[in-house]
Amino acid sequence: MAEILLSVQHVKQFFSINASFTVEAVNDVSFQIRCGEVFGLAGESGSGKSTLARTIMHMYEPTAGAVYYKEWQISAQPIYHAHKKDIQRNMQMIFQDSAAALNPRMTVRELIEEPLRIWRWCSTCPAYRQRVVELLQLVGLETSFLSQYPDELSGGQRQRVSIARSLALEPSLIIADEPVASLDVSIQAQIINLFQELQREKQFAFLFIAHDLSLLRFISDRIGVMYRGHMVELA
Amino acid sequence: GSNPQTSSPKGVDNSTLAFASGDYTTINPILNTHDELPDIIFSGLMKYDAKGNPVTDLAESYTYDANTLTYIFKLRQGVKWHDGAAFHADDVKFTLDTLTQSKTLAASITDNYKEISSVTTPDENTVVIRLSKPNAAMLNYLTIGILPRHLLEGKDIMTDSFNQHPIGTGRYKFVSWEVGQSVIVEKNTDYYDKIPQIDKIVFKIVPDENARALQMKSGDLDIAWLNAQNTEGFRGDKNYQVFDFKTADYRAISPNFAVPFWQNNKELVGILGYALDKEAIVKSTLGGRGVSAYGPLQLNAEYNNPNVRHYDYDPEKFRQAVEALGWIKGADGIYEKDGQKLSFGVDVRENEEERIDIANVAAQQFRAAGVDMKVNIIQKLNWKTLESFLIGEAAPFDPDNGTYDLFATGASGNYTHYSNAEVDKYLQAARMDVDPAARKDAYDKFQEVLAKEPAYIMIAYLEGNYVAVPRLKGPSTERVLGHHAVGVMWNIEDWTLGNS
Amino acid sequence: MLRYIGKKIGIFVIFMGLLSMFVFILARLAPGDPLLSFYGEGVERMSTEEHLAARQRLGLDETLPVQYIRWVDNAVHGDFGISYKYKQPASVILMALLGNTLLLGTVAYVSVFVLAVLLAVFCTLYEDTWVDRIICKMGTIVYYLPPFWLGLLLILLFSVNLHWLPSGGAYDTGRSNDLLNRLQHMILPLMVMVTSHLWYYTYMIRNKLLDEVRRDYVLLAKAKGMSGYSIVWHHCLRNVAPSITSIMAISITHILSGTYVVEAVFAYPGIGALSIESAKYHDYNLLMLVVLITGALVILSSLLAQTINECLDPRMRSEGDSIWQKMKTL
Amino acid sequence: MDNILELNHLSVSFHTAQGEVEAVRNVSLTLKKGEVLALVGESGCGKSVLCKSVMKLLPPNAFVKNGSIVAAGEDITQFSEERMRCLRGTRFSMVFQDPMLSLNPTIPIGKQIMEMICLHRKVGRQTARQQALQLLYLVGLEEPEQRFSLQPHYFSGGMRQRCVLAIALAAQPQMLFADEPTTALDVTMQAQIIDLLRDIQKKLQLSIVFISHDLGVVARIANRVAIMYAGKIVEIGTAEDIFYDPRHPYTWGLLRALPSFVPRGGRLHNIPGMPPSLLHPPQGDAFAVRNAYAMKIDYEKMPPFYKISDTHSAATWLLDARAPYIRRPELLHGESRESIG
Amino acid sequence: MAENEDFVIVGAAYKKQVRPVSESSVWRRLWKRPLFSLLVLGILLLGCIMAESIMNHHPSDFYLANLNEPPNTEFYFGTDSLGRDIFSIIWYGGRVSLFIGFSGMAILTCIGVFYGCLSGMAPAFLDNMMMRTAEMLSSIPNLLLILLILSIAGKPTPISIAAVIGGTSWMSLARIVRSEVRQIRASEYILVAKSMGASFPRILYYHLLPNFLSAIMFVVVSSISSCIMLESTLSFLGLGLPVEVVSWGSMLSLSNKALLTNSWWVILIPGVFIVVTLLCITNIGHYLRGAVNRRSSNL
Ligand SMILES: Nc1ncnc2c1ncn2[C@@H]1O[C@H](COP(=O)(O)OP(=O)(O)OP(=O)(O)O)[C@@H](O)[C@H]1O
Ligand SMILES: Nc1ncnc2c1ncn2[C@@H]1O[C@H](COP(=O)(O)OP(=O)(O)OP(=O)(O)O)[C@@H](O)[C@H]1O
Ligand SMILES: [Mg+2]
Ligand SMILES: [Mg+2]
Repeated sequence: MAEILLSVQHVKQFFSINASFTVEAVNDVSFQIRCGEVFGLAGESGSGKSTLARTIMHMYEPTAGAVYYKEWQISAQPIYHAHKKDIQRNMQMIFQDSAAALNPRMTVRELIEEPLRIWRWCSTCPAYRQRVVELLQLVGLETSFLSQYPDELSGGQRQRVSIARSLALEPSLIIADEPVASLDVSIQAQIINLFQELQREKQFAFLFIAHDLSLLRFISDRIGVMYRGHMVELA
Repeated sequence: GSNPQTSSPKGVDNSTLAFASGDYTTINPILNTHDELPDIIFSGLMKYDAKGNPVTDLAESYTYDANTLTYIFKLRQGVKWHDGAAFHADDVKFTLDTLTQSKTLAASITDNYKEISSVTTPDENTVVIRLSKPNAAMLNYLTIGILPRHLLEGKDIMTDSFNQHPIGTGRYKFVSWEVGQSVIVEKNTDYYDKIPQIDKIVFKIVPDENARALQMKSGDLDIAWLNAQNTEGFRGDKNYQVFDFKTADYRAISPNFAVPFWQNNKELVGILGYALDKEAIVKSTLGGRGVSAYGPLQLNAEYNNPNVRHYDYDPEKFRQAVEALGWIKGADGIYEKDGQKLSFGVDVRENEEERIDIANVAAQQFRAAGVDMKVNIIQKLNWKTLESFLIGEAAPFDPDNGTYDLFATGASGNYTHYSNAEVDKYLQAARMDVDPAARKDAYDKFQEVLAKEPAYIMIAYLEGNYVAVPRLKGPSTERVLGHHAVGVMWNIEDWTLGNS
Repeated sequence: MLRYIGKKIGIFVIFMGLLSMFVFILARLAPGDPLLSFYGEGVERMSTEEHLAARQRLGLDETLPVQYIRWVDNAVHGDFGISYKYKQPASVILMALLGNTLLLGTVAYVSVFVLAVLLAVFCTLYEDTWVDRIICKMGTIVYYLPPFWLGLLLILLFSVNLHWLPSGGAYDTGRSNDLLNRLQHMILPLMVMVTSHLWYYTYMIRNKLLDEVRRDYVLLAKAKGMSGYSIVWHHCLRNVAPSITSIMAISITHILSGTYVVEAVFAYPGIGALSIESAKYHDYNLLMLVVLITGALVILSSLLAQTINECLDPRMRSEGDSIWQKMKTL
Repeated sequence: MDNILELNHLSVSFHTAQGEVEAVRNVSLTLKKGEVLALVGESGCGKSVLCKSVMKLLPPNAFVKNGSIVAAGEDITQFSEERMRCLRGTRFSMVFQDPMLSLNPTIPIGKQIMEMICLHRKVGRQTARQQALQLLYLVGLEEPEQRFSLQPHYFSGGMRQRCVLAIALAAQPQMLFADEPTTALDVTMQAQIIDLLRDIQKKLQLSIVFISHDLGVVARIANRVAIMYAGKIVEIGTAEDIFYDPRHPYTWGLLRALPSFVPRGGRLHNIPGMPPSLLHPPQGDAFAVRNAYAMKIDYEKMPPFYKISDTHSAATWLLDARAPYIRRPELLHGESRESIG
Repeated sequence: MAENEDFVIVGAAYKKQVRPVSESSVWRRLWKRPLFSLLVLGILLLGCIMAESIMNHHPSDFYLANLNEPPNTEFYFGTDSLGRDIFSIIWYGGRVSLFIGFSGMAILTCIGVFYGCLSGMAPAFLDNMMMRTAEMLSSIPNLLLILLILSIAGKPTPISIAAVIGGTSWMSLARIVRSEVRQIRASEYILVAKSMGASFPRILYYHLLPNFLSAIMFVVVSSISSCIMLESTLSFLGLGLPVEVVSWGSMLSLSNKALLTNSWWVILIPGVFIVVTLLCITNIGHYLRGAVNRRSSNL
């Protein structure tokens, strides 16, 4: 059995709307993801899937419980900061709404280049371009898209750009939050196929969130189902 | 006029006069020294006649004993304050005591009264004023408005609310004050002398000059003091009349003799006058409404001595004179001597636009002549460091007022540290001597000496241009006005307003 | 509820404290002699001792903290000191003029925003047509006209040539309680104030509205059969109301400080000129009072705006806008 | 004359900075009373534009380039905005794509419904309120009285979608455009909404144009199905025709792409490539570049409609007599269809 | 035969399908650019920069022999009542005014944007404090604050005036920026950037700035005008630049004086120059703002 990459232990995430009302978005959820494994997370709308993903990504501080990446408890502020670089490089997220997750004022090239630039991946400008072209080819887009803005792309193309960006740093864990929910069937099929190929090729661990069980069954090694903040089924 | 509703005899509507005024903070004759309102609300022991000579007012008569330096004033009987209280000798004593003894009072005029050693009131209608030193201008200074003792005794004269609700004995009574908007006075029907004919005067507060001109045009004002440029628009218009008053208000560059440059170059002061085309300055900055100046008493009808050196514009003469002093034109066109440039700064206060213009034009003319004068716009004067100042002074009445305190060594207004033994001598003599002929002689001499070694680089006398509606009759340009053309209302009792 | 009010009052008090401290220090850092405005030119003739004594009398000889604490102590007891220039209690001076300014300011403020909203709605309805384009161009040009100049021009036109309106003052003498008369005097100043602010706010509101009509709910409203006018009026305007109220809250000083020009040109007695003079001539007490008044106005209006916004849009209540963003992904 | 809507050769374009976007190209269809027509197609193929152009809700840069729209016998192509306003809501209303965004966030739900009622029927506030409540019952919102005066953000997506539906039904329209009413919702919610629509359609004898890109959803509700691709209708027929006897390769692709069709671990069938941009739609059949069965002519000439039966026709050269016979790829079997339907 | 060839199955991506594109759109895009405004502004700027070679008189000299002359061949724009050549002042003064306008704008934009972004991205508590501070500063009437600071700063120069004006007028911009940032900061692309480890300056520059630029464009552009106007108000108050430094602001106060004297050239010309310049800048700003694609209205 491969080593455990991500471990979520009794995570709770509550939002207090006002004094009398608290949303228990995630309530005592535990699961683990091994290296190279695809973990599917299903659940109806509002069951806390996105919140869980964001908590893992350290966008929210968990109300209780802990998230471990490798052996580090990344839900704790100091530990997260100590290993910030490693985590930021190795965990990437793909959002549900690709239009919202891509800055509308940046070209495809800039978008994909951004993580590379932040991490000084290459030393020369042409090298960056080279890498971007590589990534575009990987997700099946032509180089002619390089100078286009997200508005000018279709939903499927945008989602591919998101994927290319998340792959740029060759992460070990990708969290995809409903990456195909807003796409139509034929494009959805393309993207899922793409995910599968890439996952086989690069062997990254994959937390795949969707509300369509048939889709999850198709793609994942293990599936968790969430209901009102709880993890109710783990198969 | 804005209130045509009151009815009056045919052809005459003496109801209300709208007068354009600057803003007031207080109305108190000893705090506001050049303002219109205190003049008409209060009256003094003496007042000025048309020529600017003091004549009796609240005093019925007076005598002066030169040996004991004592004035004895007999007061008018039956004079009443506007609030109905009777006017007494006590009020006079109170006022003069305030001027000489008050600890809190900080008024610019207190120096004029420092020769008063005591004021006594043997009875209700007599005031005895004893001087420690002779002062020929004392009668002038006694034109100061008398304050009511019964309202002010024991109060802080600087901050008492009396200053906003003045009670005087003058021709007009204070009625109301709408802060920032207007002050209204009405005629004092109990006045002891000629009762004015205009019932009510509204002092409309319009500080902005252009706004004032426009309000005049729109008919919201009956009479207003305007600057020369704006006055042009009213000349020749049959709907308006223009009164061109002479004023004793002059502008000059006053070197500060405490700074090294002027200490070393006293001789330059006079010569620099040759480099200034004063006519051109008058024409441009004052719109031609003014005359070029040569001395501080130039507009004094009696004491002026026109036969002094004038330093009129003459660039050639300037060149000769300045080169005679050893100055040589440098490469930049500015004179130099011993490595020092002929260069000085002139300070102008920021809110005085016409002075700024004058300074700028003068600076340009100087530069053309080879003198570098830098214009500094400042907020606050600092006489310790400034090199020269674009000064404005006025000596409308007694020649002592406006000469002694400016030019006598160490006098209270002598900020420029001018010092000339001869000037001191003649000024002192003129001050002590009550005899007009002797005084005239002393002032003539003073003017000659001053012209030889001038304290100021004289530039110009201003005109006071009042624009009024034609139905206003009575303002007389006979009187020479003071600073900021104050004093038009000197004969307010003769003014009448026709129907609009 | 009590806690809510208490919190707001707390904010208010702290705010005023900091504001007064800031201005107090700033005013006293500025070089210049406050005595000059009290004693006039006479100060220049004072000897050093006299000068010192005079300073002592006005309480200017002590260290800054002591002065400030004394000022606060007096102010809390309702005594704001005397104005050096007017030599009367600063509050008296201010009160005499505050009414005029408030009247003019309020009317200007209300008309600026009423007109701005109307114009903005109009422009939104006719977006990109020639009417809209003309209004935009005109609005911009008028907005850029220098107010001094415009004011004098208006007097020239309406008072001098047409004799329709009085050229200055807040009211005809002695008719301070005649509202009609006051209004008549206010028309020209109002025109200057409105023109010099109108377009700025119109444009901001217009932009907000233009963004708003691009929302999808507008389409639904239209599909209901509503007319464009009533959609903008009943739906969009309501949704941009929070932005408008916050703009209104900050614009108070903006519009108030615009009164200075108007006061100068129209000889309108108000606190604009007063505040400038007090700063120029170091009339500390008056300055403090003016600043406190405007400060109080601003903070009160901004608290009010906040409350209104919370009523208009319950999403605002907890931590501003973020929750809505979260909810969208629901 | 029970054709409630007739589109004749309708073409709609947009003026944009880049040029003309031909969003709807030469579309003809009819809708009968009480019929549910599903419009299926990929994102951006012009489904929404088609509906909006009938309701004249298109932005100002859109224009009807060609063709006519006839609603209940009236040609409304040239109708003025005022006349359209009376038709909207009563003759046809619309449920928009995104229930989260199409409700005004600051106005209580109840008021938004009442607005519609008051606009089209002369009734008092009280009656309007009563009717609005009834509508909320109708669409199956629980506890409508309590929720009547709540703003939309207190509602979940499904509840909001119900409210939008209530608004659309408020003025008793003859025809309803439902623009992907379920896309943004999860599966359970989706099922609920579709059942609801079906119920209401039966109850009120509505004609519905139902838009979706999900054939599974369509199968549950539609009487007739029209498949759109790149602004054109490529195949139209009854639900049976489309699901059991599809003729257009694009329809095949769509049907095969469903995940439930493929065993786990396999590869999803997909249609390679991307739909073309409508900015400069290609010459010939727009689907050609993605079509494994494309013929040379597909790249040059637009295929005409071939009638297969009275109800069924498709636009592909494969139906031409000259075309080689193509064996239709293996599609959903009866039982798989059950699993989605 | 040919027909049958057409019906040969060639499969997907046999060749690219294209349709000839007409080239007219390029023209149209060019046409939408504010060419005219650019041209006029360019001329104005060039004139101001090269003031020395354009002026035919010294801007601060008094030509006492030519008082109040209407435009003529010697004085192209006439002279004022002190004999100053308006033509020279326009160019020379434009330099000062535009300098003050632009650098004031730059300063206030920098402060406002940075402060607003910082506050917008900060946690609620800090954000609240920062906004209250800005509110406090903005509750002091602008002119008053400028006056106080200028008198502390000492003798005014164009630079110090620009700095003081810019340094005291950024508050409302900061507020707008902050509320924009508050909206943007919850968007997912910011979250993505953050989770990728982007630094604050990077987020500010690449993600925040371009996205609220259009929202603040008008405020920024109109701040140029308010800086110029403020300078002129300061001149009017006598607290402006030293007299030998002429600016459009001081020209405006000249035109106030000339209103009653029928010297239309003194009244009109400076005003026209200011308004035209600002209009050009606004047009260009508007274009920059509009260049970002906006959806069309739903109305
Ligand atoms: N920042 C927040 N503040 C308050 N409540 C929140 C916040 N984020 C999420 N919630 C609440 O938490 C619950 C779970 O939301 P979440 O977005 O995780 O659901 P989800 O499973 O991702 O749903 P979907 O399938 O629609 O994406 C919801 O009820 C939501 O209202
Ligand atoms: N306002 C507009 N301006 C320009 N082009 C537009 C506009 N609205 C839509 N389009 C174009 O029209 C085409 C059809 O859009 P439409 O919204 O009808 O697609 P759709 O089939 O509804 O897709 P989806 O499933 O994503 O809703 C798209 O290519 C789109 O780019
Ligand atoms: Mg989610
Ligand atoms: Mg759509």
